[in-house]
Parts: sequence; structure tokens; C-alpha cells
Amino acid sequence: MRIPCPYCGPRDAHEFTCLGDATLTRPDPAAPDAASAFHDYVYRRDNPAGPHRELWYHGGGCRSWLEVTRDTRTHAITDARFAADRSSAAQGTEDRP
Amino acid sequence: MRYSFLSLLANAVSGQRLWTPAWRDAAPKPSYDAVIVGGGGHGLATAYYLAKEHGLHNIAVLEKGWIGSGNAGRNTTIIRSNYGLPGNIPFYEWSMTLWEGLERDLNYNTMVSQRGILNLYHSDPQRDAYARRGNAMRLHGVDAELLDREQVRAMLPFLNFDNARFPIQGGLLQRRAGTARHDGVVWGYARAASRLGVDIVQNCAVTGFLRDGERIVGVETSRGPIHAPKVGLAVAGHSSHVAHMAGLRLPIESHVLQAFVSEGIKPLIPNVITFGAGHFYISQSDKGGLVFGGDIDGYNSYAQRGNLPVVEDVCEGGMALMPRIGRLRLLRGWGGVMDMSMDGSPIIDRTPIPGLYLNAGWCYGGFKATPASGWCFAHAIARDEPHPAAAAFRLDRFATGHLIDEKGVGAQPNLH
Amino acid sequence: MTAPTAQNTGPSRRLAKGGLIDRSQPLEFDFDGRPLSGVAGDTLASALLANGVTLVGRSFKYHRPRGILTAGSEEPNALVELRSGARREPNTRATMVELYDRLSATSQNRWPSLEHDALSINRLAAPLFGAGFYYKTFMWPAALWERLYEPLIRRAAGLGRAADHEDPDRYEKATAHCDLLVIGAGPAGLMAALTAARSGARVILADEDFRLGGRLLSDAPEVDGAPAPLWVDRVLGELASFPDVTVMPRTTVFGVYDGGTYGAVERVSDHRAEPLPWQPRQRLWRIVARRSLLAAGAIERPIVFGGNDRPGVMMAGAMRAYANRFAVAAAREAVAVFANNDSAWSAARDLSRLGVRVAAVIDVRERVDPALTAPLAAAGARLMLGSRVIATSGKRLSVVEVLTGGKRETLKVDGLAMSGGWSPTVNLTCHLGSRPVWNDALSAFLPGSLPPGMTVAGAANGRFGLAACLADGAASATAALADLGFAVPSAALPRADDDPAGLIPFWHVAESKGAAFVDHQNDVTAKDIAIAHREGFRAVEHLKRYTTLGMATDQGKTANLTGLAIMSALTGKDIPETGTTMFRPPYSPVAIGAFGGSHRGKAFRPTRLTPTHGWATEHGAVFVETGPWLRAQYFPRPGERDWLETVNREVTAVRTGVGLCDVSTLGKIDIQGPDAATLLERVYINGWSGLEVGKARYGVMLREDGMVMDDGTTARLGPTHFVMTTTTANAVKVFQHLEHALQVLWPELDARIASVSDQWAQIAVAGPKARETLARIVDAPFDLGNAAFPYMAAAELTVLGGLRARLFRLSFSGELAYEIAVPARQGDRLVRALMDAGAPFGITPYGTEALGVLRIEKGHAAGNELNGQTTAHDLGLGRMMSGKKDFIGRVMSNRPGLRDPDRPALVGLRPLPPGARLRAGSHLIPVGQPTDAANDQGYLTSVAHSPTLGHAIGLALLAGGPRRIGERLRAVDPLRNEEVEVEVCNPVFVDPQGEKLRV
Amino acid sequence: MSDSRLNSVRHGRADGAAGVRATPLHHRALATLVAGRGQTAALAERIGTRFGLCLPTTPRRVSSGSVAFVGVGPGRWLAMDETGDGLAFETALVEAAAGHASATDQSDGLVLLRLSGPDLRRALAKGIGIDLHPAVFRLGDAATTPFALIGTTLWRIDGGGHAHDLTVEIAVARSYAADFLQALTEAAAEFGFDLHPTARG
Ligand SMILES: Cc1cc2nc3c(=O)[nH]c(=O)nc-3n(C[C@H](O)[C@H](O)[C@H](O)COP(=O)(O)OP(=O)(O)OC[C@H]3O[C@@H](n4cnc5c(N)ncnc54)[C@H](O)[C@@H]3O)c2cc1C
Ligand SMILES: NC(=O)c1ccc[n+]([C@@H]2O[C@H](COP(=O)([O-])OP(=O)(O)OC[C@H]3O[C@@H](n4cnc5c(N)ncnc54)[C@H](O)[C@@H]3O)[C@@H](O)[C@H]2O)c1
Ligand SMILES: Cc1cc2nc3c(=O)[nH]c(=O)nc-3n(C[C@H](O)[C@H](O)[C@H](O)COP(=O)(O)O)c2cc1C
Ligand SMILES: [Zn+2]
Repeated sequence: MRIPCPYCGPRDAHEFTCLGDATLTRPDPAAPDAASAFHDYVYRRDNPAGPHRELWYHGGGCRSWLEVTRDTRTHAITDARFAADRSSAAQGTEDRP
Repeated sequence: MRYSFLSLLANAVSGQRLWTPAWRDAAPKPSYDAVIVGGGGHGLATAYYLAKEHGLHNIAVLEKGWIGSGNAGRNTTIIRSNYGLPGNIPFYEWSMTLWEGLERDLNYNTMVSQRGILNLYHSDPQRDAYARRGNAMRLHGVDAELLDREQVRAMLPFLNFDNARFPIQGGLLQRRAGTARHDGVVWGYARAASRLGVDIVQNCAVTGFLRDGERIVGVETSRGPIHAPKVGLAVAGHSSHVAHMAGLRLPIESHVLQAFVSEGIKPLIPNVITFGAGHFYISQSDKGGLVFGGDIDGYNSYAQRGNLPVVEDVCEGGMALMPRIGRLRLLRGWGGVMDMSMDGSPIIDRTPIPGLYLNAGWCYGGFKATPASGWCFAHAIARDEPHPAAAAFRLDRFATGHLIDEKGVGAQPNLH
Repeated sequence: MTAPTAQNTGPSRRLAKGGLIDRSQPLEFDFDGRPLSGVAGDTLASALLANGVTLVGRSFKYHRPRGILTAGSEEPNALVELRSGARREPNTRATMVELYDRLSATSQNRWPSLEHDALSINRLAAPLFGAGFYYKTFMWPAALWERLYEPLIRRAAGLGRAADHEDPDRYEKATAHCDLLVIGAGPAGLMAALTAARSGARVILADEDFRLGGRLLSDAPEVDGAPAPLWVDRVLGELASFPDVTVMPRTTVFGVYDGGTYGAVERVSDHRAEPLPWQPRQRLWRIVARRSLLAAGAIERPIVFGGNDRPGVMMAGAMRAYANRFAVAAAREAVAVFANNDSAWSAARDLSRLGVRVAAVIDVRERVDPALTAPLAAAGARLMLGSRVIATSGKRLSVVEVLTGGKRETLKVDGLAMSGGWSPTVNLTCHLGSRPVWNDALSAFLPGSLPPGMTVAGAANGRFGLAACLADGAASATAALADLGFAVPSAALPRADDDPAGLIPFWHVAESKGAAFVDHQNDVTAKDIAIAHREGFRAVEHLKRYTTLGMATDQGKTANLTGLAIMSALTGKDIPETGTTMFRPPYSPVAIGAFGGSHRGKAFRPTRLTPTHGWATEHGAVFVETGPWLRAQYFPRPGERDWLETVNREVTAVRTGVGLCDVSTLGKIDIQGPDAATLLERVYINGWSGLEVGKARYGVMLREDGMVMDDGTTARLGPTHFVMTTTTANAVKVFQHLEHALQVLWPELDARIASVSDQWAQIAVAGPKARETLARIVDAPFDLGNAAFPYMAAAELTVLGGLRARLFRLSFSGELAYEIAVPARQGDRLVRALMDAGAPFGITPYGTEALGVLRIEKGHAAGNELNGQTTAHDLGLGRMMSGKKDFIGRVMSNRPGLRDPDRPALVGLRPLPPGARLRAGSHLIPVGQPTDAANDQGYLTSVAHSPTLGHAIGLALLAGGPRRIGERLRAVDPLRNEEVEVEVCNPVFVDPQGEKLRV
Repeated sequence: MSDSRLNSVRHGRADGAAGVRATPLHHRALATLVAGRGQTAALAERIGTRFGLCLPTTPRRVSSGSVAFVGVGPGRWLAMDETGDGLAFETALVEAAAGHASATDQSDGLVLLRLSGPDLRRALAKGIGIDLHPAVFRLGDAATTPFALIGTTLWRIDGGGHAHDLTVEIAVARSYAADFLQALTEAAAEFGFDLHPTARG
């Protein structure tokens, strides 16, 4: 599997580590439902069979955290971008697979 | 036909014509008292114990492909009860006990082979962690021994003791552990369940749930709707997917684990060995192939196959541990899609949805659990209460914080 | 070793002329101890045949005599142990071994000899040993499985023997990149590579054979009006002229992986007795290809009939290859041919032309093109159309029984060439999970949906004619390259003819007498398939697993299709509905050593050395592997009896004088920027904003699930500049964690981090004399006094006359202590200077062992306590958790399961019997209660002998923890059969008030 | 540099010219430069003014005089000065960046080697997974990628020799340097490997 790092170019996946679901957003710790929101954030996953947005860390290269869109049935990668560049608008409204 | 030496003999003289199907390949009925989704080891064992222990005979196991096509048919066959946490030990030990009587119970040779498992350690902290675990086992009445380097050398002289990056210091040995013939377990349970009247329905994928308000009252399948007041899920790597059809979001990710077999050779490896300084474990099948594996690939996958870096990583471990296997050839590699739960331990529980029961999250270790998982899941379905041996495997433990995290790596499934 | 036997030999079967061999280069070799000779260009199989050796091995289950079936990597039968001693390679296909001088091979799975094998009596019991028999028996009595049945089965199974010693050869791995990877160098692959090369693309052409040309070498057709090998040489010559074209013979592409990555193994030295100096035995390639072209050809399949496994029965295409390529007649007297298709007639024609007597051609078809039959009829062969072979006999084939025109007839032949048609080699197209699709016209599976970037050409794509293969190779390469934007010059195709390829599907001779083998290696017969059918194992994957069809070392390359065709006939479902079993990598078996590459022995994983490694070596340090590092564990002195004596001395030196220890392995992270303090606030449980410049603070980090992740001290060097230390074990993890916080969680923060773990050599100087020691190396006017530089102070300064340094007044040992850092290249100088400076105080280097004792005496949690299962509360650090801010892990730490006051928490333990020793990993049981799980209240995490206190001490995680101080418990260790009564105490054994570190 | 071949030690194949040569680069000041959030452009301007070069935003090496910057990540550079001392260079960078970035001395954290030779690409292919073909990895290109299991950063420079000879400089963390050299020696042995003796240790 090769991940097209937006900085380094395509690299073998073994240079990266995967952290999983990138659609999750760390909840507001001050919200009244923080306990259950954190439970969902830390533990529950959509785990889709199909396109999956996920976080990969390019530890063997530029040390960027990337948000990669990858199909979990075929491993085909359709997008990879810097996680830091996620616009705050996109964070909330992205449709979930 | 009951299997015995006599039946073999009778067939030998009849030209093998007397055999009958090991299990009935049933067509689905419109309704059952309970259906189990998933014809892997766990689903079939659940059905068997539901029939045998709880008297439920009007039940079906629904399998989307052929039985045993999932992880039951692709695991490295290790059975053991060398766990360290109180939530786990009694359960796996109960499984071990059931393994020890399985062949006679099922009248099927599942080739349970108590050849022992040796977990090697390579540092003092690792020894201490094994000591903690081994002592916990002993307190639960489970056999365990701590070997030092020389004892390991005497047992397995062919390991790399003298030129190692991480020298072997000793190992934790469970002699009662070993292997069982994975496919045989599936077929043995299927045959035994079928004989008790269970319908085993292959090529029948569950595609949705029948609901009566909140309650689940059956399933939609590729072969039509099937009604049942109780539905048990035992779909291993696909738990999230199937539970999602019922509106449940689980603390599970699906990951792929690869395994490998070498060309067949004369006996070389007497037991099960795990490397403590790399991702590698190995045993030898009765057919002669070295069966080995290592770490999971590390990313969500439903592809039932893996990639090259893990093949390399596993073989690097193999060569570091036993460099005499260098000229043996890797014959075949494959992958299985597993439920990696968020604390590395399974779930056997009712769900918040009435009528729906869940058996999931077995990670890479559910083969050994097959008998007890079936036993305890049958109990939960039949009696609507957890079996004491599986009482810790609750779905709400992530919310309450009563985690069962043997490795202590936290909510990161690809590290368990 | 087997005594040479008269039977397994014969006069030379080498044809007088022809063949792609070099008769001027004779090669000596031996088989089962018997000296034989061959020539360069031979395989072991062709050389054995040339010597008349037709019995080569014994089968898996029934130990039937077996010969050579094929001439390629699909070989199921002719498996030998190649080489000997540490280089022994079991199960080696004789058909794939390139003959070299002094090669030595041994037959396997037989005892006492190949000719007379005791276990061949298994054949008599064959009626008992039907498919799956072992599932039905050996259950009584239970205890006998492990003791009797299983060892018997294991010994009988398993073919060859592994080497007795470590593999002496080297392996390596490498990565290659190309525009087009061409897999297979037959006509299709060669044309493809040439086309691509001419368009300027970067091309890799790989073939598992040592000689390129594929079937062109075996079929000996003409290309461009000349013998095919000449054309091949011309093509190879042209390919060699392109700098970006790599031709890789002896290289099997074994697997297709995601992202256009292909696995291949190059057998660099297998054609030599031993690798040349500096050469590996094999090299594993990861080939990254923008496009690939599979031109892997096709594999001929057998027909299932009685006695089809007898030595002397061979694939027709193989017999043709032995004759054309190797100039070997597979039979001495005469051959018969049994087929359902035209290609076998071409084979018969070639054999006949080369002087092998073809006694008969038996074809199940009623009509065959006269153009094919006429030459054979003219050469005197009997044409037996509409006929089939039903049995064979002879230890080596001597008689074939044919059913023809309703009658049985016998033919005296010592060779039988069979052909059931050709199966395109689609294996690699399926490695990403797709299935091949059945083609009725060709009676074969063709590639289904392809891996991204792959196309298929030639026979692998169902093009069985030579002209068609050449054209397909060129066209497929053109298309692939055009897709990549290359302008492909058009060129004329070489001229060639298409061999006829007519066929009617035919799998199994129903009238067979005797065992009719489907899977030759695993001894699966047509009858076994019938048993599987009867017992309900009808799904192909069940059939495979129940009978082991296709599970042998050849993965059923010749067997699978016939097996499922027979099942399909039994169930009445057609072949597409019956389906195939799954192809998996590797395409053919690959040495485990090759996958391991150079990562074995000490080179299994990289080793990191500390800046003082050389100095420590000089001082006799014993080193220990801690993660990637080698660290000094202790520094024994002459006369010390054991490590404990050494460690006691080192600890005492620290407590009473001064010691030093290299702590450079700790992770060090430079954190700068306006939000540096905010970052610390969010990753640590305690407060940071108020930390003064020039001060350090101990911090604890949690995972988001509330468990402790790491701890360490962080110093503030400037208003927006911190340097963080992590534990050695978690250095990489913490860095990644901070990057996660900065890039994923809070990208708005402006904090900049850089790892400086390798930049600084850091040495702990600890003990009452630490200040005096340091005073001798710090440059004036730096004031080391307690007031100017108190506990937890941090400073940048110079030492040794202008050497840049950082000084932290930290203490892991509980003594007056410092950590001093200098640029790594100066670490050696620093340690020597400190040794000099401390000499008057008896400065003592100490290693990780003493470090551990010192920290246990001081009650500091470390790796054994930070095991990922403990919370800050568990470790007695709960008070540090700030209530005023959010930090990673705060919310989840409040779950009831994590706040339970009965959770195991950190305590100290001391043994009550003075002099008793403690064991880490022991569990804690109340006095007077039974030793069982119900009374298990915790366990010992770390233990040490404290030379300071003169007895053993331990840290433990005990249910209820500190509130049980003073209680007596039993520390039980059933594993080592030990038990000690202990008293629960404060985990800080030495100087609980912390006075010493503040002096 | 060329005279370094004279006092090199040969490893591996002994006959013929060495296929791979390695020379340590001892006296360089090195520093990590990390831009502040959203300040890359401002930083580039400052660095440009101060050092007379254009700070690369991709993995490339850009140099001017004795100073060079190698892109190692978004907003991250490995800066080097052939003449400077580490602390002085760090200070110069801090001053130049004027708050838009942080600089950290790494002169001791990394070991630098210059590698060259006709077989260098083949030798590096045994450890490095990226494509080092001269048409792909061009003069001035840089990459951060592991050699086998050891992290490295390398950049292609003009070796001044044959055009087809790849010449690179490679940086390895100091604690891994001995192991890296060991692995490189093994990879290059079949081609003949000239190693300047001071590269060890
Ligand atoms: C490579 C590998 C090695 C392993 N090694 C070991 C080991 O050595 N020891 C050990 O203890 N464990 C091991 N495991 C884990 C073990 O195999 C699994 O935990 C266990 O088999 C899971 O339970 P099961 O047998 O019921 O699962 P499965 O056999 O996977 O059964 C689940 C079934 O559900 C079916 N299904 C899925 N979705 C549907 C649907 N919608 N409708 C109908 N049916 C459906 C699937 O087709 C499948 O047959 C290993 C796993 C792998 C992948
Ligand atoms: N008359 C017939 O019925 C018939 C049937 C099939 C083939 N043929 C003839 O066979 C030839 C087919 O040409 P082609 O070019 O398609 O194939 P080929 O069989 O000539 O060449 C295939 C090559 O691929 C190599 N190979 C296969 N798998 C490989 C792998 N995984 N890695 C590396 N190498 C691998 C083989 O060693 C072989 O050299 C033609 O000459 C054709 O006429 C004839
Ligand atoms: C314990 C075990 C032993 C195996 N031994 C063999 C073997 O000897 N030969 C073989 O071809 N496959 C062997 N396999 C692998 C199977 O052929 C198959 O790859 C695996 O069951 C996964 O199925 P799949 O490849 O069809 O997806 C073995 C599998 C397991 C789990
Ligand atoms: Zn990158």
C-alpha cells in the first residue's frame, strides 16, 4: 500500500502509522454531556466497509499527520491531505459514510 | 453415522459408500425460536449448546458463505488459557476444560493437541510481567510454569540463544495449551448441532433486521425474511457492519491479521512458541507445515488479505528466533478480518435492543474461546443473563471504565 | 544415505544433438549418493532424466513412487532435498533447480530407501485412509492422541527435513521502481518489454526461469523465419542496450500487493554450490510499478485416470520441453500420448521428429485435424481417437491400458505424455481478491477483474497461438504506456504461426482402474472427491480443506481445475457455478530467509549507542538491551562475586559519595513558540503556565482514556522555550503524541517541537558529593550553591572552559543530584572530566541496575508501574491533577471504574522475615486466607535488594493502596514456589521527607 | 573531497574501483528550523533576505554560499552552515527568523556522510524505498525516509564527477550512526565500498 503524502510524495505505508477514524472530533470537555461524548469519541467507531477517512502519521518521513481517504474493502486511496489543514467548516459538516 | 473405527472399516470394505453428509445443508424456514448469525466456530458452538444445554432445537445458524469461511477457517489454531486479568482467566480456562472433552462430546476428532505454549521473555520487566500473569493463572487453578534460559534451551535447543539482538532469558509455559484442528472444530460443531436438529443454512447473508417497535423479531436475509424472537450475532470481523443494520455503533474496528504456512516438513517444532522481542509465533501442523504469524497489518480493513511489510516483519522475527528456518519456504499467506475491540477483550452480552444479543470483539484470540464462547453466549440468549464465566465481557464496560486491557495499550485497537 | 540401486538408472537418454544446452560444459552431480553427470543448461530434472532416473520421490500419504511430471514451477512430484547440512533445502522442485557442478540431492519421504520404502504399505490401508479419515477416528482413548497417534501422523507426514543448523547464507532486500513491470519472458512478455523499452519507459522484465523465452524454448517454433531462441537472443540484446531496462532472470514475481507493489524473489546464487563472496543467496524485491503486464503463460493440466501418477507419466508439454530444450528423451523405448486437445499432437510431432518413438496418440476426441494426425501416422504411431487410458502398470511405467472402440488394449510404452489442455496462469491477477472467470470456448479460467494497473497478455490471457501472443504482448504494452503518456513507436510484429489449439473439455476417465490421482502431491484421488461429495463438503473451499486438494507445495497448479471439474460433475452444477478456490501469495513458495533479509542475529533490529558507549566499554560495563538502546547495566570490578555485589556497591556510592550514569536515552523534546506553555497544559495533568524560567517540573501525561501514558520533567529555559524529557521507552510515542496534539487536536496552537534526543549527551551526577564534583567542571561565575541553584533549578551554562551545557537539578535517586547535558559529541569528554572531577570523592559509574534500585528505594514509578493499566491515582499522583484546566485524559479519568477507591494503588512492601527476598510478579493474599483468585488483592511490580536498608523492598499495586499501610500480607509466587509475609508501607523507603535532595 | 579516497578503507569486493564511497562531513553546523503556525511565508522572506536564498516549501535543498536549507517537513527545515559553529548558527537563525520560527541546534544530533559512486543507487536501493533514479530524484531533491529501519534524510548534490554517478549527502541520528554504517557497508560490499576511516564510531 502506498500513501501519497502531500509533502513527501508516495511512500510505502510501512513508513506511516495509522490511528483510525479521522471524522471524530474531540468533544468540548466543558459540555454537560462531556462524559458520554468522550465515551463515543474514545471508543465508538463507524468502522465502515467502504470509504474511510482516517489519520496516518508519517513518522518515517515528514512527521505530518495526514487525513487519508481509503476504501477498507479494496485499500484504494483516493485522497491524502494534511490533518492540520482541515478547515473548521469541513470538520462538522462532512457526511459520514 | 457415528464415527468409530468400525464405521471406518465398514466404509473401507464398501468403497466408502456408506458415508452421509456430516451436517444437513438446510434451507431456511420462515421462523425459528432463535437464530444465530454467523456460521463460524462461535455461531455453531452457540447453536450446539443452545440445543444441548438449553433444549432449544428449533434454531438456525445463518451463514453468508460456507461455514468456516471466516476466521474459524483461517486462524493459527492456538488454544490456551494463559491470560492475566481476572475478567479473562476463568472464561478461557472454562474453554480449555471444554476443549479437553470436546472430541468425545462431539464424536469428532478435532485434534486437540495439548503440546504446550511457550511465551519467551527477553528482559527483566518482561519476565516480571509474565510472572504476574503466570501467578494470576496459578491462583485461578490454571497450569503455568516460569522457565529460565537454560530450561528453555533444554526444551528448544534450536532457538537462537547465542547471537541474538534480544537474547532469550526464559519463558512462560502453559503445558495444557496447544492447538486444535481449526476446520475440524467447525465441522465437528456443525455435525453435532445438526444432529440435534439445528438448521445450518449456508449462503444466507443477513442484510437487515425485522423490528417490532424497539424489539428485534427476526432478520432479513439474502434468502428472505426469517422470524425469531431472539437473534444472536456471532459474525466476528463483521460485527460493526451487522450491528449497524440494527442501529448499534460498537467499540470495535475491523482489522486484518495475516497468517502463513510453510511447505510441509518432518517434525521440527514440538509446541507453540511466541517470540517476545518481535512479532512472531509459530507451531507445526500435523501435516507438517509450519504455521506462523505476527502482528496485525494495523489499519482498518475488510479485504481479508494483507500487505508485504507485515510478511517481512513476521519472517524477520522468525529468522531472528530460529535462523535454521531460512531455507524453508513460505507456501501460502492469507488474512482474516477481525473485530479488534477497544480494550482487546471480547463482548458477550445483551444489547440495548431487546431481542438482540452480541458476541463480538474477539480480536486475534477467539479460536481458543470457541467452546466457552458458544457455551456462555447460549446461556445469555437462553436465560437472558450473563454466564458467570463471561460476566466481565459487558458492552457497557467502556462507559463505566471496567476495562479488560491485558496489554495496557488503551483504546487503540491496532495495538492490542 | 541410500545405497545405489540398479533399477533407478539407465543408459543415457540424452539426444545426440540439439537442445539449448552446452555439451562442452559437463557438470558432475549426485542423487541419493550416486554420481551422475549433466551439462550446463540442464535442470536437475532434465539431468536426472538424461541419466535415466525416473523414480525421484515418494508421495505424501501413500508413499507411492513418483517421477517427474512437469518441467516448471508447477511440479508436484519431483521434490528433493537439495544440498546438505546447514544448507539442506527440503521439498525442492527438481524442475526448478539449475544444475551446477557438484550438486548433491537426496530423495525424501522414504525409508530406508527410495526404491524400498517401508511406509509404502500405507497403500494397502488406502481404503481406510479416505478423505478426512482422521476426523473420524483416533479419539479413543483420549490420552493417546498426544502420545501415540499424533506423533505417528506427524512423523509420516511432512515430506523433507529442515536443515539442522542456522542458515549460513545471507539474504537481502531491495526496492525497485519502474513504469512497466513485465512478468514472464515468453513471447508475449518479450514483445511487451521490447515495445516498452523502445518507447523510452523504465522497464523491468522478470522471469523465474534462468533462461528467458518461456515456451519458445520448449516448443521450438520459428519466429521471423528463424529458430525462436535466436529471436529471443536478439530481443535480449536489444533490451540490454537501454539503460533503463532491467532484465531479471531467476526472479519469480510472487505476489501482488496494494498500490502497485509487487513482491519478487531473485535467486542470485542458487545456481552455485555456494554464493560468491559478498553475494546473497537470494534477494527479495519490492517492485513499485506504475503499470504491470502479466505474461505468465499457461500451465498444462493432467487428465485423471487410473495410475496416472506412475513414474513415466508426464505432461505432454513437459516431455516436449525435455526433448526440445534439454535434448532429453523422457522415455527410452516408446511413448504414448493421451490428450483431449491439439497441443499434445504438436508435442508428439516434435518427439517423433527428434527420434523418440511415438507408439500411439490416444485422444478422447473422435475427430482431429488431419494436418496434425498425418505426420504421426506417417511416423508409424497408432492413432487412437475416441479413446482413453484407463490404467497403467509397472513400478516405472511399462504398460498402458487403453479403452478404444469399446475394447481394452494394452500398449507397451515406458513414457506416457498427457494433456488435458492449458490453464492460463492467472494466479497473480487474484492476489487482491478477485476471482477468475470461466471461458467455455477455451475451457479455462481467464483473468477476472484485475489489480489496478495490471494488464494480462499472451497465454495467461487465453491467447494460445504464438502469433497471437506476440501481438498481444506488443498491444498490451502499447496500451499501458499510452496510458502513462508515452509515445509508443509502432513496429512490425515478428512473423510466426499459431499452433492449433482445438480442445474438448475432458477431465476424468470414469472407467479408470486403480487409484486415479487429482492432486499428485497430496495423494487426493477422484474417489476422495466422491467421498467429500457424499459427506457434504461440496463447496470448493470445503472440498479443498476436507481432502487437502491443492494444499501441497505446488498449490494445486496442475490439480485444482480437474478436482473442481470432477466435483462439478458430481453435483451437476457447471464449473462457473462451482467456482475456484482462492489464489494467495506467494505464486510459488519463497524462502523464509529471503523475507527476513539481513534482519537476523544482532542485526534483527537497529542498535542505538549512547554518547558514552565507548567510555563505558573501556570501563568494563556489562550492557543490556533496553528497547533499541544498549545501555550500561552495571560496571563490575575485579573480585566482585556477582552482579548484586556490584550493584550494591554502585548504589551505596550514590547514597554516600557520588555516582554518575548516562541518561542520554531519555527522550528530549525542544518545545518553543508562543503556545508552548499551553501545549504543556493540555498534555500534562498538572499546571505549567506558572513555572518560572530556570525551573523544571515533574509532569504526568495521560492517554485520552485516562490511563497514565508517560512521565518526566520539563524545564523552562525561556518564556516560550521548554525542554521536555520523556522516558526512554516512550520517547518516540510522546513525540508523536505531541504532533497529534498540534496537528490534529489543536492546529491553532503555535508551538514548535523538535527532537533533541540525539543532540545532547546527558549524565546524571548523584550523591552527597555531586555538587562538589560538578563545581570542578562548571565555568565561573556559575553559582552551584543551594540558594542560587536550588532543587528543580535549570540553567544554560558552560563547563570545562567554554563548552555549552545545560544543567538541571533533578533527582531520580533521591540524593542531591543533577543532570548535566552537553552536545553529544562532547559526551565522552564530559564523562571523563566528571570521573576526574569526582575522583577525590570516589565517583562511581552506575548502570541501569543501580538506577533501578535507587528509584525503587525512592518509590518512583517507572516502566513496571506505568504499564498502561494504571491511572494517576493508582500511582499516588492523583493530587497532581489540576482541577482548573482541561487536559488529555481528564474527562475519561472520572469514570467510576477508574475512580474506584478499591483499585490497586501503589504501596511499598517490606518482607517481614529479615533477609527474605521478594519477587516481582508475586501476588498479594491476606494472611490467613486461602491462596486463590478470590483473595488476590494485587501484585508486586518492582523489587530490589536495598543496600541502603539492608533488606529487600518492593513496590506493589494493592487494592485499596495507601490506606492499608501497616497491614500484613502474604506475597505468594506459586510459579517459583515461594511465599513471603510482607508489611505494607510507604513506597518512599529512603528519605520520605525529601530532605536529601534539597540540601 | 577527492583525496579522501586515498586514505579510505576498502570493504567488500576488493578488486577494481569502489562502486560506493562514503566520506564523513564533520564540521557542519546543523539546526532544525520550525516555522510558527501560518508564518512560513514571512519566515521565507526573512530567511531570503538574510541568507540570499529561497526557502524551499518542498523536500529540496537550497543553498547559498556556505548555508543550505533542506525541507524535511511542512514548515520544517534542516539548516546547515559549512563554516559555522552550532550555537552561533542557531543564534543566527533565531535572529534571522525574528519570531517567525524556532531554531534548534542539531550539530551533534546528526551524523552527515557524503555518498557517491557508480553503484550507489543499487546499494541504497537495499535500504531505501524511494525512487532514486536521476530523472526522479533530481539535483537538489531531498527526502526523509528510513534506510532499512533507520531514519535518514538525504539530498542529491552535484558530485562533480560523472553525470550518471549519484552523489548524495545523508544525515542519520547520531545514536544510530554506527548501525547505519554497518548496514550500508553490508549493502555496498558487493560493489566494493571505500569508507573514510573517520566515518566509523
Ligand atoms: C490469521 C488469524 C489467526 C488467528 N489465530 C488465532 C489463534 O491462534 N488462536 C485463537 O484463539 N484465535 C485466533 N484467531 C482469532 C479467531 O480466529 C477468531 O477470533 C474466531 O475465529 C472468531 O470467531 P468465529 O470462529 O465465530 O468467527 P468466523 O469464523 O469469522 O465466523 C463469523 C461468520 O459470520 C459470517 N457472517 C458475517 N457477516 C454475516 C452476515 N451478514 N450474515 C451471515 N453471516 C455472516 C462470516 O461469513 C463468518 O463465517 C486468529 C484470527 C486470524 C484472522
Ligand atoms: N498450443 C497450445 O495450446 C498452447 C497453449 C498454451 C501456450 N502455448 C504457447 O505458449 C506460449 C505462450 O506465450 P506466453 O508469452 O504467453 O507465455 P510463456 O509460457 O511462453 O512464458 C511465460 C513465462 O512466464 C514465466 N513466469 C510465469 N509466472 C511467473 C512469475 N510469477 N514470475 C516470473 N516469471 C513467471 C515463466 O517462467 C515463462 O517463462 C506461446 O508460444 C503459445 O503458442 C500454446
Ligand atoms: C492452520 C492452518 C494450516 C494451513 N495449512 C495449509 C497448507 O498446508 N496448505 C495450504 O495450501 N494452505 C494451508 N492453509 C491455508 C488455507 O489454504 C487458506 O489459505 C486459509 O484457510 C484462508 O482461506 P483463503 O486463502 O481461501 O482465504 C492453512 C490454514 C490454516 C489456518
Ligand atoms: Zn510525508
